[in-house]
Amino acid sequence: MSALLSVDQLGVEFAVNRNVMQAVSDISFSIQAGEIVCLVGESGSGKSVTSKAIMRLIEHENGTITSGTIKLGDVDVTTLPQQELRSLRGKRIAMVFQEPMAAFDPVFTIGSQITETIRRHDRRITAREAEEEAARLLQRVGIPEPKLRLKQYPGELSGGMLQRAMIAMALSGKPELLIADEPTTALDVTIQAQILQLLHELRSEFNMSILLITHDLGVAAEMADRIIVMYAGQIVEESAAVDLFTQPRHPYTLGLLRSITTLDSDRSQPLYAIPGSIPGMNNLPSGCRFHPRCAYATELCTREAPALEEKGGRQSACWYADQLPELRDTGVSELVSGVEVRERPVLDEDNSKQEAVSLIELRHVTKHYPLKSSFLSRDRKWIQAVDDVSFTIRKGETFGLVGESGSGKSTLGRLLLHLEKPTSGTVLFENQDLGTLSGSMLRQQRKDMQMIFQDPHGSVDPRWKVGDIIGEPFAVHGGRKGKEKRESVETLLRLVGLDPKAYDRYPHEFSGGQRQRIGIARAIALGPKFLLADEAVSALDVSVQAQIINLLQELRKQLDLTMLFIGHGLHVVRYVSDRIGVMYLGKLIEIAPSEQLFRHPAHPYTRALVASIPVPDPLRQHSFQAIEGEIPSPANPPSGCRFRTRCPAATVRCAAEEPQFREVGQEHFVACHDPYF
Amino acid sequence: MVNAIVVRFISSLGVILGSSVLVFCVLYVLPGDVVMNMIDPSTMSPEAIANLRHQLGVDRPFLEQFTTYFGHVLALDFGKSLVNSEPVLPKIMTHFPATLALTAAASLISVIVGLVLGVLSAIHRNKPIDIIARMVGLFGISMPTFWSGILLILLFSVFLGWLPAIGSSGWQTLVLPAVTLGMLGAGFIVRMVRNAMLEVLGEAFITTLRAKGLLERSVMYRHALRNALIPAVTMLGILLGEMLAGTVVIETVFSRQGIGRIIADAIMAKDLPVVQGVILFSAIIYVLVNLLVDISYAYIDPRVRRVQS
Amino acid sequence: GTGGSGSQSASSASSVNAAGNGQAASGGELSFALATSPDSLDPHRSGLAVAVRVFRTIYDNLVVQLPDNTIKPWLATEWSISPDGKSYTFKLRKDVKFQDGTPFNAEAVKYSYDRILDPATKAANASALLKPYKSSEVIDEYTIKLNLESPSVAFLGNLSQAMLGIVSPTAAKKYGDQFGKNPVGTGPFKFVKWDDNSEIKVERNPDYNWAPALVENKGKANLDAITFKIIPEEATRLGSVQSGQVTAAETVPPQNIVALKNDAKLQLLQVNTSGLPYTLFFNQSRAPWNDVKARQAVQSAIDVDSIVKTLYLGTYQRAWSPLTPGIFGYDASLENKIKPDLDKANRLFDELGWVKGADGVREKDGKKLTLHYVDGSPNREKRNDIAAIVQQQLKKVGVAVEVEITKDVQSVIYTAQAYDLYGNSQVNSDPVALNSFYHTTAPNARPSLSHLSDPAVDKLLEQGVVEADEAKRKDIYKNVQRYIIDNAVIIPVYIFPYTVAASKNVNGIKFDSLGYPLFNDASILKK
Amino acid sequence: MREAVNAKPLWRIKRAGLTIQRKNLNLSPSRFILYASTLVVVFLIICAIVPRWIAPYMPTDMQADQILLPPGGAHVLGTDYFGRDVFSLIVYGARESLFIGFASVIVGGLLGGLIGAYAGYFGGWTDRVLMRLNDIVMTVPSVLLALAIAAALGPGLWNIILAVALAAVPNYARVMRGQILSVKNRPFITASRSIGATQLSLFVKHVLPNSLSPLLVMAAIGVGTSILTGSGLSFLGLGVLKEIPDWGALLSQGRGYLTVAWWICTFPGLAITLFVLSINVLGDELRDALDPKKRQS
Ligand SMILES: Nc1ncnc2c1ncn2[C@@H]1O[C@H](COP(=O)(O)OP(=O)(O)OP(=O)(O)O)[C@@H](O)[C@H]1O
Ligand SMILES: Nc1ncnc2c1ncn2[C@@H]1O[C@H](COP(=O)(O)OP(=O)(O)OP(=O)(O)O)[C@@H](O)[C@H]1O
Ligand SMILES: [Mg+2]
Ligand SMILES: [Mg+2]
Repeated sequence: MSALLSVDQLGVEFAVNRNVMQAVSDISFSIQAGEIVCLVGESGSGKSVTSKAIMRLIEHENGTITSGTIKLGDVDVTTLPQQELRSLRGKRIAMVFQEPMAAFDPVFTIGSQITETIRRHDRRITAREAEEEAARLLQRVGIPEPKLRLKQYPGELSGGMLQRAMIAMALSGKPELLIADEPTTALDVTIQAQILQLLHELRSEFNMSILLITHDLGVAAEMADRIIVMYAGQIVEESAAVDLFTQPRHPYTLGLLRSITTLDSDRSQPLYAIPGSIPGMNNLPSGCRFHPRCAYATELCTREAPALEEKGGRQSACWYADQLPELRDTGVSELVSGVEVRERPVLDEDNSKQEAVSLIELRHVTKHYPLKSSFLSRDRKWIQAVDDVSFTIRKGETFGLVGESGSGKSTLGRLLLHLEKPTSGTVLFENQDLGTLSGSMLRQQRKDMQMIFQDPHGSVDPRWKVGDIIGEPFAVHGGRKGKEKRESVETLLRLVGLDPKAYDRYPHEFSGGQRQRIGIARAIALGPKFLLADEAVSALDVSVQAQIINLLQELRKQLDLTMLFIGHGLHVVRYVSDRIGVMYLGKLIEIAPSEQLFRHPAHPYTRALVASIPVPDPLRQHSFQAIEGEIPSPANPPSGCRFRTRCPAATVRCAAEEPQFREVGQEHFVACHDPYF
Repeated sequence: MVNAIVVRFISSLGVILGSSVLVFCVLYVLPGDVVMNMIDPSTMSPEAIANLRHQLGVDRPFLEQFTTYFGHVLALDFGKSLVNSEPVLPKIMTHFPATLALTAAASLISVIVGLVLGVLSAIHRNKPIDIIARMVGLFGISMPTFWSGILLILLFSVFLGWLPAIGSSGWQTLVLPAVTLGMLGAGFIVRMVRNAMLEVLGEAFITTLRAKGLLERSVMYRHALRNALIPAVTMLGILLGEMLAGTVVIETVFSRQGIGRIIADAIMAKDLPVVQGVILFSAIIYVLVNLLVDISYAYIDPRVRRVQS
Repeated sequence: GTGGSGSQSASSASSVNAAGNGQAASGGELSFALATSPDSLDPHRSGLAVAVRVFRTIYDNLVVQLPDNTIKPWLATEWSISPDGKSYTFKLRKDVKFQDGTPFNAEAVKYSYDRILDPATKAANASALLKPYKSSEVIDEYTIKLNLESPSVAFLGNLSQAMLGIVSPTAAKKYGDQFGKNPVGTGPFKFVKWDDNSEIKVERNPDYNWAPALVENKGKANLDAITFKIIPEEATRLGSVQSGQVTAAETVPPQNIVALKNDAKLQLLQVNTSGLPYTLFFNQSRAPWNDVKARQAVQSAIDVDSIVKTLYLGTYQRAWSPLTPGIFGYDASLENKIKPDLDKANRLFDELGWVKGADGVREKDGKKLTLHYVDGSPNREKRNDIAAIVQQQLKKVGVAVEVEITKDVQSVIYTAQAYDLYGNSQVNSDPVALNSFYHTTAPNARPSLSHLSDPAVDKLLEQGVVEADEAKRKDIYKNVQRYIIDNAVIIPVYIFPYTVAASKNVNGIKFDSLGYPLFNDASILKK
Repeated sequence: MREAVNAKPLWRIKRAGLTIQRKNLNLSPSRFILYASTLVVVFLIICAIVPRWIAPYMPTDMQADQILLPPGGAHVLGTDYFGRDVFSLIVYGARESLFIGFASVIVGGLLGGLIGAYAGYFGGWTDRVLMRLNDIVMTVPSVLLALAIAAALGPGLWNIILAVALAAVPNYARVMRGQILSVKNRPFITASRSIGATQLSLFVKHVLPNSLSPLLVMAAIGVGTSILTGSGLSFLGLGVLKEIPDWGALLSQGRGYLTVAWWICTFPGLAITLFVLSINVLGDELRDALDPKKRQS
């Protein structure tokens, strides 16, 4: 069987400020008809570049293919004239991108963008026919009322819908190969499950090949026939999915697999983390590019780069591929030697339940945002971002908060720190109503409550030096100055695992993980009692994520912190949290101790959420238990139980009556009329 | 949508009223008075002058003058010129078409030149075309219009004899002044469009369009340009003010009819009703055009439409 | 140097553009570019020279003044003056009618002059010219008697001025204060339209048959129409006559005159205006310029010749007297009397006790010797440039000249009177014009520009108004002129020549005694 | 580390936290225009500060026997109708012109920037009132406003500057407000607020420095347009007569001689054009150098 796509020795360079930068090199792989191949690897490893190179799209971004060939069937894409290349794009190979919102031209209707593609590749089709075809396609990808949707603009559809529309558009040329670059990363887990399900169906229906790019090994495990692992612009391993997960043949793959937090991760153990971070493409190490981070590296590795070699139907680029241990055999201690993590204390559970005093208490907290309305319309609309939420965070515990995008987690976080005033309700910090504090008293109080932000890029002032950023709390609270400040900051830098020399550098000189450490250092500078981590690790790569989580756990222990941990990576939240609250459309719908919540979710939504998480185990055959439908608008939530529109067990009562929060087990509360229990 | 427009218009009325108050106050503090500009003071007696001043009502106290004035504004009574008793509204009406034609033609030139150069410059970023286009644009911004206008007259009327130097009837008379004024706007639009295009070309959806196999032409013009138009159109709304102001000089240089001609004289002669009329008029135009700009957003950019409705 | 090197075409009062080599033909349309826009075409209301250029085509006067200053009939056939000089009786032409068909008669004359007195007309300069007119009596349909408050020798001459043109009573009543936009007179052309700031169009009055002695063609005009184009920007005005877009353009800047003379397609017409030349007035009420020595020092320090030559490149004549050469009573003996003399200037200042300080500026009692020189804007006839040169010239003798250029001359000069030196000129037909500049003013009235107050001068000026004997009157004015120059009351600078650049195929454009163009004889040669 | 770390700050405006990186100046031979612009601006600034060093004659020297001499010989750029040396006039005129340009931008930019910043940052009714006022002023075309102000205050250098500056205030205010609005909700602002920073220090230390670059670019354009507006006022007769005229006045005075002695106004015109061109090129460069995005690429 000849391959549908075969890439051979591909190398791509970019011209950056009159320098050239080799983004990927020696990329060779092939895809068979009807096969799903996953390209995995951390940020910057060259996945997108590879995928764009296949369609020669990088030519529009100052990139050039400097070596190698790309063959689609018999056609050599690398030497194809522009004219033919264009008729190949969208016709034989189609593409789906990560951010559906950004991937559509915002000023044209969905319909016109799909029909444009259809008619581009078949001039004989009339506008009318194309429109009908577009409607059919939308129908196929599961968009209700396709005719209506065709007339809408990208901004008027939800992310999930847009991604479906994007897939429909890609299907319009009946492509042989569909390249999907992180098609679900921007979506909520429940929606992600829906999309993955769709891709699966489409593959069998059209016998398409799919090149799926992802950094989520869970997704790869569920989707892929074969997996290709990239590191720093090169392929380090390629094999059938099952083999890869059971017997990785490259230390990087091994490390990645071990970094994943799963439902089974032992909460009493620190997470495994690959030390260090991915090198920049302009200062690559000699020899094997992974060797500085590799526990098995030898002198050979530092000198010579291993080639990608085939062995037993799988390929790996490691001198010691054969000597790597079985995944299940490796003890953690052996691998973590490079990392500086201490053991996480086992929480004395009995203790925490009985004696713990509340640090923060929320009482019927509500936040409504006015919706922008025209001058004339009298009735103002409100977004019910947070609606009547009450719970308590005890001293010393970590409280996790999960829920899909827009459910009000961040808003709740801001209310809790009183960065915004609630519309109604009170927030008590150490039994003191924050709402009654004066401005300066509140500022004083902030010493004790700090925050770590999701976006490590945006949350530090790009014009400030790292030392000043971390030292800002001292300046604000009139603390240390000059030399004293410098010393304190340097201590903090060391504490979060950064070089004290970072003091005089600027944020942009650091990687995402390092920047997040800067943010953390600033947050703990004044020794707060409470730390709010709002999606603090979501933007980071898996291997870095593990490092940061370990760091947080470590700090928490050392500094005796109470934490609110907001996240959408549910396994991560489970791992760090003692108790977890689940939010849906501004409502808190379930609170339970962490293990309990995942083992016995009581609310149908929680259950769906847990079921939607892709499991990085290809053997555990997954049936996508996606819940149907889209999340309703918070400006106009459903009556009664807000989840009822998507709930498989909804009854008439759910529409009429709002369920009360009630205790269904020890420490386990749920707002559902008939919870699973 | 219609509601939104009506609301915008009503709120603009406040702005227009505000600007007429501003005009009154500015003119009130202007030194000198209208009478002195009407006569040769060496030949007239002080009593006669005082008499004339009284007739014109410019010797009354501020508040009294203001209330009369504002009453007239509210009643949309444009009044008569103090200098020669000419009714202001017809005067503006006769001058206005020429100014409108000039600014419209100049805007057209700005937009066309600005778009072409801006797009070229963005597409060929940092190539010679880009540098040339930007320089041409900057030239437009950096030449005093009275100077470039005279140069154009000398070249195209006197030496080549292709186009008339003066007048305000017929398209031929429009060419030189519109080019002079248009170059100014083009300079700003080039910058705007170039930046906007570069930004749009960096957006993810451009890659999608290419991935669909669209022709480069349609990627650039059908999609990228349309997105880049939004800031350019905004610019045009702001530029209009500059253009209207630019007519003061241009209309003098090319001896065209137009409100630019009357306003400069009227300001200097402290001919309040005329100044007020013209400013009110140009304020209305300004507001209207910006309203138009807002409406055209809705056509260019559906996102705006949604916010409005 | 020798003043007034104007050896070119600048003749004294009237000038005709010599016919080219073609035949004068009837028909054709002339376009004539004006430098500014008239404010109104109501002759009684507007005081602008540019308006007068248009009035001359639309309106006629009772009498006409010839270049030799003699008064000849126009709409009036003959007149008599009462012995006390206080009433004038005019016999009027009977064949005249206004362009709107209204018959011209004594009633119309009475209406016109009374209209000037009526405050509702808001007449400006016209009312000054009409002084000392009191009332008029219609003797019969074609005879009218004008009564004056006091005798005035200049009165008749003033009646020849366009601002005292006769307007159609029907039209003036009909249009009220909009008459200025709908002018009707008895002139050789009738008003067609006025596009504001763009053009004024007049067309031939087919019935015209009463032209004054000033022109040859006594009947209707040759031209079908004249379009006055308003082109304020000098370069554009000239460009449009060079490119042939207009047939003639007024006020050619000096630097272009030289070039134009060599232009194969264009001819240059030039005529000196008459009245008071451009003159710098000292404000005698401000120290130290109340002292004749100080004024004389300045007089000797300023090199007027150099100024006129530099700026006007030999196209303007230098002025020597408070009057222009063409006017009645001009004293030619004043010419070439004053020479620049820095030593004298320095000596005079030294005598006054003004000594040069470290910065080269003279001081006295800790006060710097400054001269506040005010001039109007825009830079009309390069008057601002004169200020710039004077500033540099006086710097040499230790006077710090502060130049203030202002749009609002009126307030600075007439209201605040905050100036030491200010330049002005006036077009006029009679030396009585001197009165408003040099006669002592009433205690509560606004002082004259010179602030001069000398009983001897006053007396002479008063005599000048009533003296009927020409020879005696001439002497009176010569004395006045000499006094003014000897006492350095003013510094006369230049005589303004009215210039017109016209296409070579135009001929017959004439000028009246004041330098205003007349189009009765004008025609365009068909090639 | 993903980004290059070897870029050293070329100079720092420490307070504002503005840093210009050497690599962002993008120095390479193809940036000839940038060099030329820098050269022009530096030269003109030297002219403005010490004209004596450069000008061969005094600009007030009126030599009646040397009027209207064409370029060449003793007078490189010829003489004007007073017999003054055109080159020396331009050199000496640089002071006034540059002063008008820079001073009005500083006055207008400061005022507009402050108003915009205040309105944008504090919002509420002050914002609404200020922006309404802004709208009102914006409806009156800027030259007309300048015309009126110049006419009201009378001629005089500072009055011209004030006129030009005030007319530009609404534009600066608008841009500044927009920028502040976009910056004030960036996460790092929330971050500092969560530390307990006061409004004032947030504003001064974070919001302002991060909002300045569009204003700087605008100011670069503004320097040019101010000189042009100034010359427009000269054209309309509202300029100032000074012993040493600025370029706008030179241009406006000399325009009548274009056909007879083209050099009188062409060279001052070129000086203006060259200066405006150069300052804009530098402005663009400055923006690029200050743009954190560009810094990271
Ligand atoms: N247009 C470009 N110009 C210059 N460098 C580029 C360009 N596109 C990508 N690169 C560089 O190429 C390398 C690989 O980038 P690529 O986008 O393929 O990474 P990725 O694996 O897709 O990462 P991510 O998970 O963040 O999407 C990175 O170092 C990136 O900075
Ligand atoms: N400042 C604001 N003004 C208006 N609406 C807001 C504001 N902040 C949040 N919202 C709205 O409130 C709702 C909850 O937003 P929030 O950011 O708290 O959600 P989230 O759970 O943190 O989502 P994500 O996972 O995407 O971060 C959303 O619909 C959002 O659009
Ligand atoms: Mg990518
Ligand atoms: Mg959030």
